[in-house]
Amino acid sequence: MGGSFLSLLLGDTVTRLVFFPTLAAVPLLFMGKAKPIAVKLYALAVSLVEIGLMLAWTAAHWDAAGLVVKDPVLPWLEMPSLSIVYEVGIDGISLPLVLLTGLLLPVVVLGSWKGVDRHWTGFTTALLLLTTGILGALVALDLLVFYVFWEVMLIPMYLIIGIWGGERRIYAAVKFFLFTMAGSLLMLIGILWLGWTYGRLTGLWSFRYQDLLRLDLPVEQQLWLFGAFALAFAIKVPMFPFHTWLPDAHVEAPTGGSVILAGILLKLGTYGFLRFALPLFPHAADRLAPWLLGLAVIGIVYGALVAWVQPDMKKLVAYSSIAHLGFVMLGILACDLIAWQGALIQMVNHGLSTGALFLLVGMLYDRRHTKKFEDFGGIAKVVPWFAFFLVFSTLASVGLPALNGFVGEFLILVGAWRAGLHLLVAISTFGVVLAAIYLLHLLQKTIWGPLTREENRGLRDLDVREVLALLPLCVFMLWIGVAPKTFLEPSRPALEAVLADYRARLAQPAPAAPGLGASRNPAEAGRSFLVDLDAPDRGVQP
Amino acid sequence: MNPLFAVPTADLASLAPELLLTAAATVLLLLEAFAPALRRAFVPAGLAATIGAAWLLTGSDSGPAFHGLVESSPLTRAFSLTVLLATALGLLAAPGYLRRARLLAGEYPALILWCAAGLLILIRSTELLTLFLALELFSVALYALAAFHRRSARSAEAGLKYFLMGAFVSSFLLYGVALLFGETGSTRLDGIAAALAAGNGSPGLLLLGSLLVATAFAFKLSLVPFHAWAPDVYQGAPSPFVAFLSVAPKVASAVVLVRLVTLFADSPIGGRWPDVIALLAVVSMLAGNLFALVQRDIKRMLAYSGVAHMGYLMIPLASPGNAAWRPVLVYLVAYALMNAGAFVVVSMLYPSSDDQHPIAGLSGWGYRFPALGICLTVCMVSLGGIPPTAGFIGKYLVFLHAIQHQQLYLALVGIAASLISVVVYLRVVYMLYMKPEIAAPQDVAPDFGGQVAAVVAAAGSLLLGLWPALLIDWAVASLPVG
Amino acid sequence: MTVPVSWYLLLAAALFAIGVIGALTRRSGIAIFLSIELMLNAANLTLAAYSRLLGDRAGQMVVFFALAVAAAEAAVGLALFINIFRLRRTIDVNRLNLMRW
Amino acid sequence: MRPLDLLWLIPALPFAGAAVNGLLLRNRHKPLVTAIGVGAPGLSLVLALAALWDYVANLRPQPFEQFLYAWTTGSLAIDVAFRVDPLSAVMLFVVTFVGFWIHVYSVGYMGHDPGYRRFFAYMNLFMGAMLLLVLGNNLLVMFVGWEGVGLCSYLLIGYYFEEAFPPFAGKKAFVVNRIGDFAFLLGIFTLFSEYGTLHFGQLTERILADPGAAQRPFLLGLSLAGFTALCFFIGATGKSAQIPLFVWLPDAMAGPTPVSALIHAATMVTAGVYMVVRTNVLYQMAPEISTLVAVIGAATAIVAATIGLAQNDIKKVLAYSTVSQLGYMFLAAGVGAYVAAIFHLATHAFFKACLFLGSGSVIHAMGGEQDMRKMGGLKKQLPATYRTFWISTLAIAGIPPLAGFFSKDEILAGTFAHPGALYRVLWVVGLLTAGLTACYMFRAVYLTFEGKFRGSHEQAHHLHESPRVMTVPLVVLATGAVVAGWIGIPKGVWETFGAHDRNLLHHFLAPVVAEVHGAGAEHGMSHLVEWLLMAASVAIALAGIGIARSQWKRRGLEADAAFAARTPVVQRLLENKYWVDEIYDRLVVRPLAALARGCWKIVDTLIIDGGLHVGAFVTELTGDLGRFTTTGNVRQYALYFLGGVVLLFWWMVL
Repeated sequence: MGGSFLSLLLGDTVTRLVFFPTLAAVPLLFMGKAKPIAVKLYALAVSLVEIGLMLAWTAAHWDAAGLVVKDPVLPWLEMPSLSIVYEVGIDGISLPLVLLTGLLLPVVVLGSWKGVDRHWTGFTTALLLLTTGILGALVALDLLVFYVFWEVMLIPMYLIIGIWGGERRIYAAVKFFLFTMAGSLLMLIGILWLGWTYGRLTGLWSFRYQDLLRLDLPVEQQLWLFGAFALAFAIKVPMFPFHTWLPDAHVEAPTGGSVILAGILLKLGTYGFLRFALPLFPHAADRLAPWLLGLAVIGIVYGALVAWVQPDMKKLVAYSSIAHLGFVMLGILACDLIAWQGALIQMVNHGLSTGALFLLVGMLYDRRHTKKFEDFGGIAKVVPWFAFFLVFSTLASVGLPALNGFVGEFLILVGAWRAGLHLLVAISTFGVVLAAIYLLHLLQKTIWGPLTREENRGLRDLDVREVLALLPLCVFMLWIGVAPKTFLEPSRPALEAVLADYRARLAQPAPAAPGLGASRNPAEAGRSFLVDLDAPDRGVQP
Repeated sequence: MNPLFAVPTADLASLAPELLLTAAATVLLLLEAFAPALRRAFVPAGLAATIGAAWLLTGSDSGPAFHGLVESSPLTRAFSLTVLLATALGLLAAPGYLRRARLLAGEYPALILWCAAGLLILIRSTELLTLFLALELFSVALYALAAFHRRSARSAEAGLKYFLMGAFVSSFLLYGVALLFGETGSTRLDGIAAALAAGNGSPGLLLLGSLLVATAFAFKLSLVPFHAWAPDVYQGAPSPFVAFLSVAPKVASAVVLVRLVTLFADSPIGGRWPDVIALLAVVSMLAGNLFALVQRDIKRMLAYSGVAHMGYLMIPLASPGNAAWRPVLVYLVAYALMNAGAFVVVSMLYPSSDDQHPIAGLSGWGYRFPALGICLTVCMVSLGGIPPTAGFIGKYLVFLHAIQHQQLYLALVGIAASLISVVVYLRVVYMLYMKPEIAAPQDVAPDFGGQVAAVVAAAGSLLLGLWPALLIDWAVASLPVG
Repeated sequence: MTVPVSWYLLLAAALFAIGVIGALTRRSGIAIFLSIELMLNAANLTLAAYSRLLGDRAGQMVVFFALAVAAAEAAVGLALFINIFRLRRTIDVNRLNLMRW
Repeated sequence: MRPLDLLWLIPALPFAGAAVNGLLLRNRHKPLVTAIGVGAPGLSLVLALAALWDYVANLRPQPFEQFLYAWTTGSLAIDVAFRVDPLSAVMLFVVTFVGFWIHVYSVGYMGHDPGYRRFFAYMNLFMGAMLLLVLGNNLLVMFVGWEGVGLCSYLLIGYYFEEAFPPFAGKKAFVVNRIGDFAFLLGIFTLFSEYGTLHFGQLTERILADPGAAQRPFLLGLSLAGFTALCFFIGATGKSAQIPLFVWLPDAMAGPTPVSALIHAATMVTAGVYMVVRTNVLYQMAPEISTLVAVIGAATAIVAATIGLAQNDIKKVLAYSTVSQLGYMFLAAGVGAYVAAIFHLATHAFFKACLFLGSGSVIHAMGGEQDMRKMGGLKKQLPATYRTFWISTLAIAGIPPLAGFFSKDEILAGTFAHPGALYRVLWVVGLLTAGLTACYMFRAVYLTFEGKFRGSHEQAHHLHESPRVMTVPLVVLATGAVVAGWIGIPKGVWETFGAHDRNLLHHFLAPVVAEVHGAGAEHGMSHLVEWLLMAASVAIALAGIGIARSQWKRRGLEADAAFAARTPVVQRLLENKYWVDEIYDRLVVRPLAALARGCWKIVDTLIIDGGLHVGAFVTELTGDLGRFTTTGNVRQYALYFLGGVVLLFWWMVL
């Protein structure tokens, strides 16, 4: 595998996007003694190169009919009767998140500039490895490879929270680790079971997404497997009642960590639902959707309410994430094209606006080393630009029209309403009201009103670096809000294909015993990774 | 001439690796006596002998020898290489420690080499007496090594406990041998298998005999409830030696256990064997990790974690058959790398005179000893079975095997246990990196050999995790198709 | 009229049991070791008896080896006892518990 | 190219102005700030006038549509596009015209404010959003503007953010509006999922194409049209401060006075009315909801009027009068007199804006004092303000031939004409309200301008007429308050004098309010009845004025005291605005907060995390107990071994 992998690494491939950060981390091993500033600049440069590579790649493979690009398939682990392949690709569903990851990377570096005060080499290494893990999980098309990347994310994040975090960082880090691990281990068993079933039917084990999609399983088996996957993803999202790791993780994590965590890590949960849990187990998903929808909506209201009464800015934003991702889950589970488009764009939106909010809180923390509301109030006078960005991001998060948040929520809710979930949509829409309550509460407590604390009188306003960190996010918030078409179109074909496939499979009843479904109509399915178009059929006969 | 001495040279040749090791050991011992000045060269010499043995192994050809007392096959060669890997690591890490403990003496490499020889024979032996002798050969050496730290009461105590338990158990083994021999009329495994198939002998006694023989090796694998010696011995014995002790004997004993269990399970009396193994596996996984969870001494912690790992190793055996070999081999290779690696690092980070090894003692040292910190972290991650490390590949194959044989519950218990174990191993990581540095190290000087050993182990764990094909292909090539 | 082999076997079993009980009950390490030796010899006796019963010398071969091994073990063991006694002035296993839990 | 093609510039200019003022310029560029801040809306006014002339001259009554770009495509295809039809034309004129003059006024009023630049940025932003709301050709663009003006309202109410109350009031306004928007959104969802479009024209067509579909049962026991109409109306109650969501508007007076004039009198608060008229097809298909609208409108009108009677803060009086007048508009919409609603909207924009600006000029003169009890006898010092204020008061009181008279009378007539006893009641209510309006407005006039000055000395010295830049807009708007009504002189009047109907507004708006099925407004009414109704409303207006004159002209405050003495309960009730705020606080806000705390402290901390910690503890405990099996005594270990062997053997032979 080595040689061909190397050629992949050097070529203009998805693989390069995924592993460039890791390669870039290698020199850091020898920069232990380097000055922090050097390391910071190096990190910044690397992140810029990465986003550059991504943009170049996207531009190269862009195609009006959406894009489905796959690297050549390499064997990762071949055994007699069992094969795991290294198979990665990007389609309209993963593209936005991949680009978001790229966008956030430099932002995180800039945002951590001051907040991370020691071991910059370590921080950069962790960050880069984390990025590889995230990207890998986003592009993996072999479930076991996906699992590997999924787990690879854990250790760097654990270190980032635990080393550069706040007071109770270790508790938070371990909690984060255990929650995620608990879910993902069950998912591993589920994956293995799937591969084995496929092997029983075809004589050749496989964990390839496109192979496993052909499995038609009895409902009860689907229920168990879907349960295993859904648990892993629900913890990651996180959905109520698996969310309690999130506030702790966010409050303790350094700014950069929070941005990555909220920006992308959580999205992997929702992405997992969209990419794996639903398409693989349609009947179970359909059966369990009501419960999950219930949890999603509870999450929306619950997160909003709890956010409202938090004494700590970061915790408020953390709980707001729970509410926002509740919307995403609502959209995904509504199984409606518009809702799915909304869910996808909302993943990005949340990454942008919540990322910006965490950055801003972090900037305040860098200055005053506190995140408590009681230490602020009325600082708009002192730091107008900070106030401007805070108001802007908050409004985006509130879902104000012409900013990004609205687009996502609107599409999700329209779609879900169209799908007939009237009551749930009504409740969720009320969640929008609550969002206004707690987010304006945030503004009220921090920047408006009389200047309560003397020590805030001397607060510095944002400097160029901080503005540079925030600006890209805000630009996209506005852009997405004003002209969402640009961002919705690329994903639509893929979503359409997956949805059509999902509905088609749901249409026919689940079999009594596991079997191989009819292969799909390539023209339709070719717009996502639903069938194997290019890779040679590796001798799989039922 | 007397046929009794008519030993075909081919047979002798097939023993070449073992002979080389024993010869080297003897020479070293003599040199110790007559040319102590050469001490510095002993360990390198031992290392050379190990490598030589490995080379001879790869060269040696398959087939039975000595009228089938021992056999040689790709399988035995694979496991033997694993043993030699552990041996090499144990030797590499030794000098620094011994120098600091002012124990630098020829006996150490000699004894290690003898152990290795014994283990190699054990792996290859297909006959009960040979089995017994090989067991005793390395056991006796192990007792001595465990107590090698002459001036340390704990080391002595470790040696004594190990000795008493070992002797106690080997007498059970011998009694088991006696029963099996008596009831089947043969001491050869194939002969026993034939007799069992034929249904000779009293089932009760056969069952007892087989149980006594098997448990002796379960004891060497320190499966619950035969585990209790492990933590004490690991804690007291010299760390670099533990790197060897915690791996090599387990590899060999695992091979024997797989052989025996497969044999018994196929026989008419063996109906219950899979359940027995499954029980041992479950109890070991859970108890091992639970007890490890509450340890404050890193060596005891690793001992209990070793118990748990042997539990995972037993999962494939719960459905015996040729298919079980692959997960066992892969798991053992991974285990050899990560566990030995962990102990190697420990042997460098704790002053030898000190008999306590508090995990908290490492706090903040990830920055003082970057290389060792990373190595230990990688080993911990690997022990936790988190990708992309060898440990994950091992667990993956084990669980796969369980699912393949409709033993989902074993896999589920396995992941439950892994969840507990994660806490155990993460504690070490956060001690290294997330706690402030409290104690400045005294009498702690990572030596070159040790660092090489650590890096090799860690890099190996990582490489095999990223590129499992290396390991798997090798395993597939060297194992009977299952 | 000769003594049936089963008697030897029973005797051996009894010896083995005695040895086990001794090993479990005695506090002095030496005593425990002696009990273990007893167990070994019980096993040896069983082997001898069986080889007699089966008319197969293999069993007796084993006995020879076992005895040799026992001797080797004894040597190492006694050395260990001496060492521990030097360090702790006792060989009472109840008190040899520096390491526990 | 024709003026209409520049339509997009009309909202774009203010947005640009806001961006430049807000982000690029600095406080020191004051002249430039002024130029942009006033210039942008001025330019839009010019463009708007041109566009309107173009439209009226060439296109009427066909709607003119301008497509800008596609917001989304696919199954949810929404364009960002503008639409000029008679309805939006009227709104366009009102917004740009009044808006521009208020901007001019602000140059003087905010002249010395440190946040001058920020103020104009916000104001321009508001203009842009409002124009978006008015011009949007589909519900989404409208909603964007809708929320946009809400945002500006939030920012401008909280303009004095360094004080404690204004930001709070802004928050309140935003949240209460959001509650309305929540329903508005549901309405939008429904229309989209049922008709697959949000475009006004297409919606109307598709609804009319199949009335049966629109009237089939949908949710909450309402028909599709009914449900949607209800949703939209709830949205309107939020934005237009109707019962039960009117509580935010009085607090909104915390903002600068021009803001109150522009946003909380002339334009934004009337958006609800605009929306209801815009979607009148639905209401025509849902009579029950129309009735609800009418009732709510009437109730709001009278409740607010009564409260206004007992307020001492001049802006509060105007605020409640606004609420009350909005109630009128909804009453009109509810009885199907959509034209009347828009008519009153337009006239009200003029005189209420004028009144607010007048009060602003008073406050300006009084050095920020808003309490009428500290004023009195100001007409000498502030003649221009006094006259304009007086005229507008007459207008709002409904004295012919001023603007208010015609619009209000048309509403009353429409209500009266509507079949059903309930509507007679509503008519009476409306009539009473008219009287009350006249009464409390003149109370305000008398307390402010008549009698002798009750303020402090420095205030007395400080008193002065406002500069030109402020008085000119007053005059302009006052003129509007006089003449605006003449575009809607009722048909009956013309016909009585043998002229043919010149009710311009009606003819102009006719295509927009095309009736679905004859729920005729002022039809089937003899001219006699019409005249009688006019007489009645004039009479009651005069009566109100009379009472006010008799009570407050001379006695001033004693009148209030006497009133309080006579009916203390009523007094307290009115002064405390029926304790609505308090009730909401007790019934909604506090329980919600309590629930939130419960979720956090009990569910999160106690149950979930607590459970996990217990689990972790138990696990640890098991290990901690288990480890003591390793006693360190080798004999025990041997025993374990033996035990293990025995147990396994026993289990195997079992």
